[in-house]
Amino acid sequence: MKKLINSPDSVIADALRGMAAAHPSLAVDLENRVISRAGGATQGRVGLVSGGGSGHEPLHGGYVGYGMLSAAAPGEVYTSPVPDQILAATKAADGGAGVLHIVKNYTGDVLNFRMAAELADDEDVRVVSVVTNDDAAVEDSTYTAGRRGVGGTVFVEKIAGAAAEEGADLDTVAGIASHVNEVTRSFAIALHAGTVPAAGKPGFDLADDEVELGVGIHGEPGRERGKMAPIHDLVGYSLDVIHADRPVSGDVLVMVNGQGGSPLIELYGAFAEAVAWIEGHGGRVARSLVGNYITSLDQQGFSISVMSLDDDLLRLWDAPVETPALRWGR
Amino acid sequence: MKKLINSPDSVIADALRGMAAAHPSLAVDLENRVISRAGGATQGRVGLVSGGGSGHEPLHGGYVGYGMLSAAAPGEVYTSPVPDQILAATKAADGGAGVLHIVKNYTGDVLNFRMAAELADDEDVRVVSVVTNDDAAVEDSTYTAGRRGVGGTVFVEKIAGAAAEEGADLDTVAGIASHVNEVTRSFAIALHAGTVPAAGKPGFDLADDEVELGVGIHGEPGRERGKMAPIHDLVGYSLDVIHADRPVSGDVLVMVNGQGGSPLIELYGAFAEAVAWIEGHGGRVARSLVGNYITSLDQQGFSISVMSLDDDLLRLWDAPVETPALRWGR
Amino acid sequence: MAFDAQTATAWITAAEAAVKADEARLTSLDAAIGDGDHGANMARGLAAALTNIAERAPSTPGDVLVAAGRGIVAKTGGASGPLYGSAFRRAGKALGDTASASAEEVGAALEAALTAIKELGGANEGDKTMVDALTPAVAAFQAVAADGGPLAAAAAAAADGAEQGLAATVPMQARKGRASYLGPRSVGHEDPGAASTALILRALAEVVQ
Amino acid sequence: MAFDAQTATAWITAAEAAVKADEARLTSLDAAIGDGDHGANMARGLAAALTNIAERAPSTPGDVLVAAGRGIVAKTGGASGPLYGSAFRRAGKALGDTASASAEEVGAALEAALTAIKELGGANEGDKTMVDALTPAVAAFQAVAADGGPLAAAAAAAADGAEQGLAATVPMQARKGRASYLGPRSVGHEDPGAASTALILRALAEVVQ
Ligand SMILES: Nc1ncnc2c1ncn2[C@@H]1O[C@H](COP(=O)(O)OP(=O)(O)O)[C@@H](O)[C@H]1O
Ligand SMILES: Nc1ncnc2c1ncn2[C@@H]1O[C@H](COP(=O)(O)OP(=O)(O)O)[C@@H](O)[C@H]1O
Ligand SMILES: [Mg+2]
Ligand SMILES: [Mg+2]
Ligand SMILES: [Mg+2]
Ligand SMILES: [Mg+2]
Repeated sequence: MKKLINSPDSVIADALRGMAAAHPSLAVDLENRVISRAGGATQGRVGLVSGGGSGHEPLHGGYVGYGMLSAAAPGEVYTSPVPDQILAATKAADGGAGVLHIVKNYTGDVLNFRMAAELADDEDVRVVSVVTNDDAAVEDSTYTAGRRGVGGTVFVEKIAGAAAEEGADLDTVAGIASHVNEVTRSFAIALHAGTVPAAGKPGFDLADDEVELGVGIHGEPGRERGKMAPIHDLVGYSLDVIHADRPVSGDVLVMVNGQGGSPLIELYGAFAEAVAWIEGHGGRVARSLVGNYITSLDQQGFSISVMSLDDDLLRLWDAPVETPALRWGR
Repeated sequence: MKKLINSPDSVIADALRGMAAAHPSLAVDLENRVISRAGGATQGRVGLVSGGGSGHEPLHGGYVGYGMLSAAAPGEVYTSPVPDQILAATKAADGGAGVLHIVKNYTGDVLNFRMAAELADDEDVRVVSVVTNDDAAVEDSTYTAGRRGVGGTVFVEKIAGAAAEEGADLDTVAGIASHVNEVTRSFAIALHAGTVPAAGKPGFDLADDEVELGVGIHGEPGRERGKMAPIHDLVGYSLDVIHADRPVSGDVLVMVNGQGGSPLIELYGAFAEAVAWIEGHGGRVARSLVGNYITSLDQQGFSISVMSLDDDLLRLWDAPVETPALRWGR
Repeated sequence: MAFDAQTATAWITAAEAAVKADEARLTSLDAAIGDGDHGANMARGLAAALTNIAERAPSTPGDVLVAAGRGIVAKTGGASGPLYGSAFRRAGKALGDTASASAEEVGAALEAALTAIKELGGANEGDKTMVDALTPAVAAFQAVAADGGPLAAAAAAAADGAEQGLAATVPMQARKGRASYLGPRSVGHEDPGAASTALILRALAEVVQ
Repeated sequence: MAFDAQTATAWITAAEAAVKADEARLTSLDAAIGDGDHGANMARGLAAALTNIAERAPSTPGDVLVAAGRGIVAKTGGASGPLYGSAFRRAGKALGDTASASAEEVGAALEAALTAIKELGGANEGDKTMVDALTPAVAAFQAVAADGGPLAAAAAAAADGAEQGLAATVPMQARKGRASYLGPRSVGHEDPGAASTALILRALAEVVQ
């Protein structure tokens, strides 16, 4: 394993120092591991907190700022943050109008956020949680821990953040967040697994002609192994899965996301295939993101997220946002 | 080689289709391979054209837009564009006040841009060229083709673009571009070479404990091979080289750039080390970029670029920019 | 041998050492069907348990386990942090303020731990989780203790039970935790949480031996 | 054999085929000390030369070479595009409007090509570039032609000269092009541009044989 790190133990602390130095708009609490807005919580506005394991950068810390998150709690690599840390983020986000927890559906995240919400309740901060679970690769049944929260989380954070900035109350913001999650589906394919620094080797091994279909964001193996194919086919496979689960039609927001080790030139090529597929099925790509938005360390591969747009969602998506990783309108 | 592509031959065409679909602010001429502003050239303003081999995304097409480039000419992977193509970009950029060619110092780029400038002259478009050569890894002597243009090119495009947008004339914009190049130095280290799709295998092979010191942006071997070391040491080595060439002092703009296959969490860690080094040497990091800004396909590694700031450069750096890859202030 | 504060502390100390020694194995079990962090999580969590015990210097075995549980919750993260943390905390609470617990009392505490994990995580036997190691361990422990057997024998039986429970997870298809995302591909591997449970119970058996 | 439009076209056709057949070798030479695209560049450039010749259907050997050069410049990119493009264009211009060039005229055309490359790229002999293959080739060609030797013999000598020039690039340290960035590490490898020059001149020798 070769990585641009000092040691596996120092990765998060070093990255947080770097984020603090790079972004004056952020307040980075190195001890509690909380990233919040430098200006503090906006009084009278609902605060948004998200968090989860590290290794998915720019998620979540890179989405802290005007129009998106109020604070983020980054855990160890691929490990959910701990309750006290989430509590500290929640307090940093609290502007008196309550706090929304945006939690990706993993047992560890759900449990730690639940504990943090109880602690917040003890301190009279009202918390509502929304659990994202947009991964169409996983069956949502009693035989699984449910679907994973993946790329759709970026949409939830952006759109709920815009609603909060507009002054919507906590239940409304939570309702919008849930709605975004419901109308979004994602699917991912990996070519080469990422390496957790502490583990020192890739999460799984693939032959030169193999891909991992339906992977999550933690270097975990997917539901099945497939044969390498042209990007036209890989994108088609992904959108077929998404479409079978929730029909892709009308105006959609599409993210073609890189897993961290795949270059932008390839992601643009993948996006071209996605647009062709969607138009071929009668849909229209009204808005898009192409790039590394929710990564898995240095994993090679891509994910596609598709969200159905309506006028409200479009307005909230287009609303100004000013964070390290997503910025427009100001 | 596994890549998210249809075939090595279609990489550029597919990526351009994707860019066209992803960015309504861009006009992408798929036939001539020119990326320009959807609104056309701004009349009465100096136009900025850059270009070079593909594989460095978001450079250059991702920097086309308000406050930065007017048009870009992407060549084949790691191969400079051809004269007719550069001419087409030049015409797309021409708002009647002349066009600046920003050319990275490679024999191929210099020769093809020179031919394009002659063609433009035939069509009465005034062109001035600035050649960037900020790579401190290469000796600038008659025994080399001179220094390579690398990360500093991003600074040149941003700052010269701001000057053009302010209404500066061609010679002034060219002067500012040259000045930015002169006060910028860069250095890069790679952990794993990128793979050119047509070549099918990495540009060089490194053992598990080796790094390539002083690499360029084309997967070419560096000046020497070194031992893998903590990021603290790799950053220190890089800044020592830069500092020996042009002292790092006062307020500086720093870019810690990823080569395409290294994740953001590592780049933030590298940036933290860079800030510590610079502050330890009495400098101050007044502005920064951390992320993938000038890449080498899926190569793993980083580069550091350091530019001396003065009030003018700071103002031009902070001026609004609205491109796919760099955006602030509007 | 009695289960007092010193023994309880020795247990957590031995568990920490055992997990640390086997960290790489736990991690590679987790890499196969999860996300490859279980070794690091457990090492961090049990180290925090020890720190918390050292800071609070609890005088009863119950308080030792509560301190361990709080330390684990506060530092582990992941699924195992809240699950093991609650388990130790509830086991500690179950011991009350006795200075020295009997085998039967320790058995009841282990049962409380199991209940905590099942309530919080919602897993049942057969879901391929730590529950599959802890359930037979608790049953074996209580069977020996109910017959009036000594703590050492009960703990040894529990450790054996946990190891058998661990082995039994191999053919299971996971229905909880990350491994469930793999569907049928989760079959054929030991569950990492069951493996750490087996280590922790073996540590108990060795300490009270 | 005379060097007419048909022979000139056959030369470019054979050069394209040779480069295509050896594309991987040229690329790996370039990967060692450059950026690994020389094979693709030459294949693309010479294919464009052929397309341009086919489109313009030139009737003199000079116009064939000019068309080839224009095609190369228009499609190759990189350092080799302008260099080879100018070389063929200047060689074509040097032939004037003769319908059939003598060995001596072809020798002068090759010399014009060499001059074009040196002017544009600024390289001299010993800088480890295509100049190191073309210089001895031109000299050998002209020596045979000056003695009244036939085109076939001159071209064969040129091809041999280019191959010797190529071999001579191995111990050189590059002072031009990308390979110069490697400093001393550029020593010990053939220069890719010299290798493609050798292929192109061998193609000429075979066509006029
Ligand atoms: N719902 C659950 N109930 C009981 N145990 C669970 C549950 N979910 C996961 N586990 C246990 O946690 C272990 C994984 O822990 P760990 O790797 O530390 O956390 P994470 O899965 O968050 O990375 C699994 O092997 C399993 O034994
Ligand atoms: N200044 C120069 N003069 C002559 N030949 C040169 C010069 N620079 C480069 N070359 C030749 O070009 C070859 C490389 O061509 P190619 O790989 O196609 O372009 P690039 O270097 O732009 O990738 C080198 O091997 C060398 O022979
Ligand atoms: Mg985890
Ligand atoms: Mg090239
Ligand atoms: Mg895990
Ligand atoms: Mg080359």
